[in-house]
Amino acid sequence: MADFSGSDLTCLRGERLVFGGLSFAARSGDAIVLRGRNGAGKSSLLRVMAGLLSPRAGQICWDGENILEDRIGHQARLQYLGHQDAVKPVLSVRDNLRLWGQMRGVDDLDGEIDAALDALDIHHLSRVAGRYLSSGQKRRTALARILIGQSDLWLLDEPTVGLDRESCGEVARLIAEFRARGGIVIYSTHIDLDVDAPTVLDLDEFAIPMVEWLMEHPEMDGSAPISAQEAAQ
Amino acid sequence: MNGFLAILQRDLRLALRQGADSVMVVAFFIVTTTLFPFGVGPEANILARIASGVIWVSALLAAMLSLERVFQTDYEDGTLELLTLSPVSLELLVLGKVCAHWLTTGLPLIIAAPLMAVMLNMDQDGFVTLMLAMLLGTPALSLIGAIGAALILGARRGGVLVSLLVLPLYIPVLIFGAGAVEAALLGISATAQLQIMAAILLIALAATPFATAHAVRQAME
Amino acid sequence: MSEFFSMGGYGGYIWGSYAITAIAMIALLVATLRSLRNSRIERDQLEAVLQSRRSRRNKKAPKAP
Amino acid sequence: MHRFAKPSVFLKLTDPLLPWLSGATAILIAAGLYFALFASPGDYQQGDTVRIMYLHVPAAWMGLFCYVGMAVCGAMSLIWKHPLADICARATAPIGATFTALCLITGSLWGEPMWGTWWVWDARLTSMLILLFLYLGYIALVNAFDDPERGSKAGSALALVGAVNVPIVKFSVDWWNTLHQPASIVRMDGPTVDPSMQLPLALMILGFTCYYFVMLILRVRLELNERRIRALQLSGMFDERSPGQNTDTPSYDAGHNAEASQ
Repeated sequence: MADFSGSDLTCLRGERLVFGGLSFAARSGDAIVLRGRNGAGKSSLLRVMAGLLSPRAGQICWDGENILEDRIGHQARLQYLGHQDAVKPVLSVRDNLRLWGQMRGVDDLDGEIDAALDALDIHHLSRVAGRYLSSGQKRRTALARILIGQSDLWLLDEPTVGLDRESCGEVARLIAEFRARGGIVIYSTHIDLDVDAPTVLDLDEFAIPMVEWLMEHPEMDGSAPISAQEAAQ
Repeated sequence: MNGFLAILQRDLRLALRQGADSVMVVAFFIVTTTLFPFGVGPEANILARIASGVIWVSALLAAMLSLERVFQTDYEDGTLELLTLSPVSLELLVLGKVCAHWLTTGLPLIIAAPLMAVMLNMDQDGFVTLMLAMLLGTPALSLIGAIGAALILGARRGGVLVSLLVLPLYIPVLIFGAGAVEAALLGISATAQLQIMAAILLIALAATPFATAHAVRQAME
Repeated sequence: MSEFFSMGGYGGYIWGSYAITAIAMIALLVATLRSLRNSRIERDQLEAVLQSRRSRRNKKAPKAP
Repeated sequence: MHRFAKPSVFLKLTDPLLPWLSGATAILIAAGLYFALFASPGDYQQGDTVRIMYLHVPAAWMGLFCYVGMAVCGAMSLIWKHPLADICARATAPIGATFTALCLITGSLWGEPMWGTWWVWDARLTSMLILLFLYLGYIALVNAFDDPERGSKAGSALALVGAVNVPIVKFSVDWWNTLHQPASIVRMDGPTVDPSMQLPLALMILGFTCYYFVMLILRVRLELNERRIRALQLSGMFDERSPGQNTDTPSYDAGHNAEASQ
């Protein structure tokens, strides 16, 4: 039973405030959906969870251990889907996926790629070069990537962008299967994805009222210690 | 090691499919070198005198030309982000990319260099040393240049900027590379220069992947 | 006196280098001070807006506890 | 809630220091100038041109000192991630670049009457020239990003890399120079320093160093002000819609969470 949690997270991007005092917790089989307005920090939070971005305050733990302690270990267990599809135009879909399988040291690489392509219904495209794919097909290729290799945590940033209604259902099905296997899914989405009983994390609740924050911190030289509570009020 | 080979293989495959890159670098090298006789006159003695320097400077510029793209395309399409998140140490991946860069630019330059040396009337005594020095020098250029290429990710006018950052750092390689060839032409042993170049290469090999990986992580934030 | 300024015939070079150094150092100082002043003025204006904004909000606050 | 007047640590530390430093700069440079121009003898070989040394050497010192300072700031930014370290490095660069350029110019003005040439590819001058290139690269890099913080961070990394490289560059330039230097050209070593020259030299070096710290404090303040201005502009406080009205419409350009509910 894995346990993924974050406490008192504060995220500042340059001179912009994103969120403060945010906590979350998830266990195997859980799904969290991130809600909030544009710029509320959904992408930033997912990047913080992935370890790409370090939070200004607070920490994120997997089974009680800070993810920044063992980056490689955390990266081995997580699959991240960002805004971009990372599909190389000159490589075929299969070759595109192959790199990520090799990175994870997958044994039966071709078998897994076949399975992933089947699951997203793009097996017929496996030899097509990336540049001929439509944006929806590229997105599916990116989704196929997260199926390759072992993982316990999916961080999906707008997984359904560019997908039609049917494919969205497929994404929901993949998420359900992954959860049934004990995976944790954290995702942000614009549309309603048919996911069973996700925990809703509304980032607007953790937004830092910037006017107040500026009154509190007249000098932004980093000397003012920012506790999460103070920042979030 | 898996990740290193995987990224190396992929970058080489990309370079092969996109093709033009290596050819362009070599073409740039040849054209730049050809410009010098037009600048200083076709007199054989003068050309022979400056040949080693000209070849090195042109090689330096040619290697730099392709630097910007080492990380830029991967940065733009999100691949770099995923590489940072893959369960392989980023330093190793960076090294893999640098190796690919060297194989697609440094190596063709080494092969093209004797050709240009002939055209510039360089004495044959210098050929072996020239190729040896380039064999030691061009990987160092790729390694050092990668730091610059990583630092400019997300910057405006990255291409011009990378040359401004990287050229001062290239000076030691240039000095010893050209110095080795000159020593060989004078009939003196070039061992000292080649040893120093080997030392520079080793230092670069040991230190630059960390700096480059740090810069890449910074760009991801 | 003119002997002092001619500096043994090298006055041009010597006074030239002193002048260039002085100009550069003073120019750097003046440029910094000027932009510091400008930034301070701009900042004060913005801080005033912030203050007024804040006091307005405080007045509103009792209405919506 | 009334902590608005809370001065930051930086201001608290530098406020009382600034007048003293400014005074010290003025006095030291004035005294240095007096000794350099009036109260010291000319060199027996170089005559009065040696007076250029009182600018040339301190400027060279400042060029190196500032670069080391930048590298130290870069290291601190790497280790402690304190934003002030980045700001200090950023504020130091133009000062260091100015002094390095001054060192080259005064060296040139010294070389012309002494050795009959504006520029010699002497090891020291060449090293300083490369140092100037490193400064220019840093300044260009720091200003090339839309997000100033990202620029400062990249700059700190570059300053560190450059600092590792400076000794290697210095060594290779020395080596190159001894190999290529024809014996007839005198090296621009400057004379061995006579005791009567030590005093003005020391005064000028100290004066320039104090000048640097004054400039550093002013430029860091400038940088802090500008950050604050950017933050205030970003806060969306000029958005006159009252809170509550716009919570359901995403605002794209105003500070995203300026009006977020508490």
